[in-house]
Amino acid sequence: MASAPAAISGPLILGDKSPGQVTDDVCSALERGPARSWWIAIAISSSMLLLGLITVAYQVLTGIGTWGLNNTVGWAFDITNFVFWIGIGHAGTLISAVLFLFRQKWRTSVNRAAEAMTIFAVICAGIFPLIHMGRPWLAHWMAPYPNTRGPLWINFRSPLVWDFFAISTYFTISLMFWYVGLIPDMATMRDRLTGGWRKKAANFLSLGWNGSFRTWFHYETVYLLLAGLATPLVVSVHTIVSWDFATSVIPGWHTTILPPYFVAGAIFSGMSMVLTLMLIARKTMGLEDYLTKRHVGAMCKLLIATGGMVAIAYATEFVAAMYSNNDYEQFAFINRAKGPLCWSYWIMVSCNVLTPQILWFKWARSNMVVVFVVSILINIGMWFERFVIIVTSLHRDYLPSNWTGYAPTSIEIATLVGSFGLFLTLFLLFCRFVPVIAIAEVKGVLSHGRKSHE
Amino acid sequence: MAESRMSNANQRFLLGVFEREEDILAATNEARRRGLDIADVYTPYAVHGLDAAMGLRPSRLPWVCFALGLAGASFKVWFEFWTSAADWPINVGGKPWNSLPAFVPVTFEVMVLFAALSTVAAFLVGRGLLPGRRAKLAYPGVTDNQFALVIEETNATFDFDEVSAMLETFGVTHIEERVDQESL
Amino acid sequence: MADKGIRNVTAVLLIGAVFSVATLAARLGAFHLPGNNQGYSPEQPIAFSHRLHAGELLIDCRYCHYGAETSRHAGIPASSVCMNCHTFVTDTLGSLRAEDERAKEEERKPNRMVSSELQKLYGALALDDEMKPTPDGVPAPIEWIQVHNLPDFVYFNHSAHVTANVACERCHGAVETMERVSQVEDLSMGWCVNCHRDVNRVGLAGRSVNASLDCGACHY
Amino acid sequence: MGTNAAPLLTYRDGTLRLSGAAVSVTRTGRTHELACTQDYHNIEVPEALTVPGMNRRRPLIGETSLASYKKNGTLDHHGHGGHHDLGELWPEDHQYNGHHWGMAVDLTACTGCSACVVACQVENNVPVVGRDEVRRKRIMHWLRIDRYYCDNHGEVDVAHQPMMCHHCDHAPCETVCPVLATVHSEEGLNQQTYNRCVGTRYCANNCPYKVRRFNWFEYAREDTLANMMLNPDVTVRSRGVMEKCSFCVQRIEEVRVEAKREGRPIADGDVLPACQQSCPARAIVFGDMNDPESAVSKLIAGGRHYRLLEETNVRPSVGYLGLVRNRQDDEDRTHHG
Repeated sequence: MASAPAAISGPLILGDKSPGQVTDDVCSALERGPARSWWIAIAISSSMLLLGLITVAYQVLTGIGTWGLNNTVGWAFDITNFVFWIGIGHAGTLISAVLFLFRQKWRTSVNRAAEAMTIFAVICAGIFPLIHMGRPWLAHWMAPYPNTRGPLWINFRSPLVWDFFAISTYFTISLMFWYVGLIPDMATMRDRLTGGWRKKAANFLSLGWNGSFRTWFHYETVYLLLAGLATPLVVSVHTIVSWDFATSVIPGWHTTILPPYFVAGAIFSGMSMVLTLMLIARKTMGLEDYLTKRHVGAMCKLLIATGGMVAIAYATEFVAAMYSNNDYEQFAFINRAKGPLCWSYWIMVSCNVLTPQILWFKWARSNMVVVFVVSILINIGMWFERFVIIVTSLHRDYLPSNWTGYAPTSIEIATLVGSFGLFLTLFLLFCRFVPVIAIAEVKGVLSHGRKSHE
Repeated sequence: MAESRMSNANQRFLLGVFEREEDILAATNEARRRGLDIADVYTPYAVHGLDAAMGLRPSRLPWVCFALGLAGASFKVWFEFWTSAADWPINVGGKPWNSLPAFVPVTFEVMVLFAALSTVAAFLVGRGLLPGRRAKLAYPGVTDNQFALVIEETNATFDFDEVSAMLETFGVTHIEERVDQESL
Repeated sequence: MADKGIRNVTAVLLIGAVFSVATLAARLGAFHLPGNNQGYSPEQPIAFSHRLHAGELLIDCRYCHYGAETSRHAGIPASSVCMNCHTFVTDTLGSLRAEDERAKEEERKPNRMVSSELQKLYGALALDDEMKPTPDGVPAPIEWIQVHNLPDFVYFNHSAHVTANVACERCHGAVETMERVSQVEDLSMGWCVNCHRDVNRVGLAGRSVNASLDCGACHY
Repeated sequence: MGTNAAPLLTYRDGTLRLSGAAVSVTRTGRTHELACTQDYHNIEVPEALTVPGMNRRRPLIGETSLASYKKNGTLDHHGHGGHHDLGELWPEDHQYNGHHWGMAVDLTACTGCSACVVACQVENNVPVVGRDEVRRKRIMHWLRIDRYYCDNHGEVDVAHQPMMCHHCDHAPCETVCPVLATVHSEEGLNQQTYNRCVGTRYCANNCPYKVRRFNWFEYAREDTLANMMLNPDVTVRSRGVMEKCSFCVQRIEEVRVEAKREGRPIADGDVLPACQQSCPARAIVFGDMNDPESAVSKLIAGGRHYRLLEETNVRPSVGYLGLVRNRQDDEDRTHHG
C-alpha cells in the first residue's frame, strides 16, 4: 500500500474519526433540513436556469439567427461553452479514475463531488451541440439507426459523429461509475433512515446491498475495471473534441498539437472548477475535516503542473506557426495576439499562464482566499482559451474578403448564464440528496497517516 | 449473500461481530488457518486484505470486460466498414471507401461502452443486486460501523465454544448462532 | 420472502413484455413511419375505375397520362381526354343496350342514358344534354386527389423512367386491377435507392442501365 | 444613405431623369451603419499583423502584364509560384469516368457587373435577407464577387473575383458533415441535400472559400405574391439548413434526361448555369473537364489558368484565368507580394 506519502504528510482525514462518525457527519448533513444559505443559492441558480430555459426556447423557436454568428464565424459561444463544460467534466473523471489507478488515497474525500460535477458538466456540455444545430429536432439523425432512407447511414469520417459517440459514451460511463460508487452509501443511508421517501429511494437504489465481502471483492474489481476504462476514455473524449478543430483546414485549427493541448487544458480547467466548488462546499457545509488544506494543496500543485502544460502548448503552437513558413498559419497566430480580438487572447494568457504561478508559494496554497481567486481566474481564462481558438481562427481565414468580426448577443450570454444555472442547480440538489463524500471510501482510508495498528 | 452455501435449510451459522477493521481481519485469518468454513464477512467498506484472509479466488469479471469490449469493438469496426464501404459507398470529400483511421475513434468509444456496461451488468446480476431488492442484513450496522464474520458450522465436530473463545481473543463484541439463511 | 415477491413481479413483467412485443409485432405490419402514405386510397370526386379502363378495356396508361413520356409529371388528364370517348359513351354498355332493347320493343327512340358518375363529368364541363356548352354554365376543373405524393424536396422525373423502360406497375402496382387507386409502394427514399441499385446490378428490360445513386439526382 | 432617392427622379418624355432639384448636404452628427455585402477590399493583410518573411499580399489573384503574357504565355504572378500537384492518396477509389463538371472564370473579362449574382439568386430561389441581416454579414448569395483593391505605385489596381462553391474533389466540407448531407456526386459535384441537413455549420466553418450559406431564420415567406416568381425546379430552403452553389444541378439534370430521351450524349454547351447564361462578358465557362474538346478543358489547358488555394489540396473544380493588365512599363516595376 502506498502509505508512505500519507505518513509523511499526516492524516488524510482530520479529527480522528471512527467509521460511525463518518456516517454521522456525512448523512446528518442530508437529514437536517436545508440551511438558509442553500435556499438562497438554489433560488439564484434556478433563476439563472429559468433564464436559460426561456432563451433556449426562444432561439429554438426563432432560429440560430438570434445569435451573433455570421457567414464566416459559424461557431462561437455555442462550441466555446461546449468545450468549456466538457473540459470541466474531465477533472471529475481524472480524480475518480486516474487518481484511483495511481492509488492516490486523498481522492476519496473529493471524488463523489467531482464525479457529480462531471455528470452535470457533461449535461451542460451536451446541450450546446444540440441547440447550436439549425434543426435540433433532427438531432437523432446523428445516430446510426435503420430508417426509411434505406442504406443511408451516417458519416463515420466526421469528427462530429466521433463527438456524438464520445460524449454519449462519456456520459453513460460517468453516470455508471458514479452510481456504482454510490451503491454502498445508499445502503448506509437506507439503514440509517427510519422511514419516508428517502428511505424508499435509498432502498430502491441500494439494490439490496448488504455489505457482503464477497460482493465487496467483486465490487472492487468492477471499480478498478471502470477506472481503467474511464482513464483512456477521458483522454479520448477531449482528444476527439480537439479533432473537431485539428482535422479541419482552417489556419489556427489545423494543428497536430491540439489533442494533448486540449487534454491538458481540460484537466487544468476542471481542476480549477473542482477547487472552486470544493472551497465553497468546505466552507458552507462544514467539511473542513474531510476537505483539508492538504487536499487543497495537492490540487494546487496539479494546477501548476497542468497550467505549465497549457503554457507550453500556447508557446509550441506559436513557434510551430512561425516555423511553418506558411503565411496563413503565421497570420492566424499574429492575428490572435494583435488582431481585433486580441483582448481575448491576453485574458487567456494572463489568467492561464501567469495566475497559477503564484501557487508556487506555500503561503498562497494555504490561503484559501488566494486559492479561490486563482481558481476563478483560471475558469475565466480557460473559457477564453476556447473562445480564442474558435473565434479568432474563424473570423479571419484564407480570403480577406470574408473577414468579419464577431460579438455575442444577449441571447448567447443568457444561454451561457443558463448553463451555469443548470450546473449549479444540479449541484445544489446533489448536495441535498446524495452523500457528498464517498462514505465507504473515506472509512477505508481513516487509518492512513495515523499510528500504524499493525 | 452466498445463497448457494446457505441453501440447506437446517444449516447452522455462527455470527461474530467486531468493531474494528484490524480485529475482523485477524479473526478471519485465524478462522481460515483453523480450517473453518467462512460463509461470508460483512463490512461497511472494502477492508484491504480481507480477500486474502478469506482465501477468495480472483474475480472473473475482467474476462467479461475483455470479451465484451473486444466484441463491441469488432462489431463497430465491421459496422463502420459495412455502412461506409459496402452497403452504400458514397464519395465523401474524396476519402477512401474504407477510411479505417477515421473509424478508430468511434470504435474505441463503443469498445469502452460495451466493456463497461457488460462488466457492471455481469457484476450486478452475478451478485444479485437488483433494483428494489430488500437487503438482508447479517447484523445491524454492517453498513455503518460493524464488522460481522459468519462461519458455517460444517459438521458435528464444529465446537461452538472453542470458536467463540478464539473470536474472543480478537475482541468480538457479540456472538450468536443462526439457523438457515432466512434468519440472516 | 422478499425474493419470492421479486420473482413473482419479474415473472409478471416478463409475461407482460412478451405480450406487448407480440401485440406490437402484430400491429407492426400496419405501422407506418410519418410521411409514409402506403395504402393511401382517397375517395375521388368521380368514381373512375382503373380496373375497367386499364384492365378490361386495355387502354394504355400513357393514353391518358401522356405526360409521362415527355415530362417530369405524368399528369392528370384534362377532361377533354375523357371526352374523346365519353362524348359517345355516356353510360355502361349494359344499361345502354338494355335501353336500346326497351326502345326497340316500345318502338321509340332510345332515351338518353347518363350514368350518375359521368353526369359529374358533364356537369364539370357545363355541358347540356346535347353535349353543348350551357350558355351560363362555368366549366370547373375536376378536383382529383393526388394519390402518389412525394415530398417537395424530391424531384422525380417520369420521362427519365419511362424512357429507361421502367414499367408503370413497378412503382404504381397493378393499377389495372384497382377499382379505386391506392398507393402500393411506400415511396420512401430507401425504396427508390434500392431499386436504383438493383437495376444497376441486373439491368432493366434486358438492357444494362446506369441509374444514378447521386443525392443530386433527386434532391436539389 | 439608406433613404429613398426616388423623389430626385422625374418621369419625362418616356424616360427617368434627375429632377435637378436643388439639394443641400448638411452634417447630421449621427452615424449610420451601411448594409454592405463586402466591406473588406484589401488583398493585403494589415502590416501590423505580419512577421518578417511573411507575404503581405495573399496569392489570390493571378495576374501578369500584357507584355509578359505575350512573351511567356503564362501568368508570372501567381503568388505561390506555379501549380502544386500534391498527389492523390487514394487514386483508385474515386475516378470520374463519366462527366466531370468544372468551371473557368476569366478575371480579365470580368467587370464585376454582378449580373451573374442576380441571375443565380433568381434561378436558385436565394432569399433576399434584408438590410439588418446584411449588416450582420449573413448575405445569402450563392455567388458573390470578391473585389480587391491594391496599391500599385500610386495607382489603384482592382480585381474582381466571382466566388462560388468550388466543388472541390477533396471537399473539406463533406468530410465533416455528420449526416452525409453534403457528399460528392459521380460527376464531381459537391451536392448539398437540404432535407438531410441538420445545421451544424461545421461545413461552412471548414470551407476555405467561405461560400456556404446558412439559413439563420426562416427566410421563405408563406403565401406572398412574390412566391409566384420562385423557380419550381429548386427546393425552397427552410430555417436551419445550409445551402450553396450547386452548379445549377437542376439544369444539369434536365439536360441529362432530355439527352437520354433523345438518345444522344450531352454536348458541350448544353448545360448552361444561370451565371454563365447571364454574363455579358462571357467570363464564365462551364463544362465537362473530362472532355478534352470542351471549352472549359481548353481554358484549363491554357497558360492563364490557375486554381485558388491550390496548396490546400482541396482540388477545386472551379479555376480562374488570371488577370492580364495592359501596362507599358510593367516589366520594370517590381510586383508587390
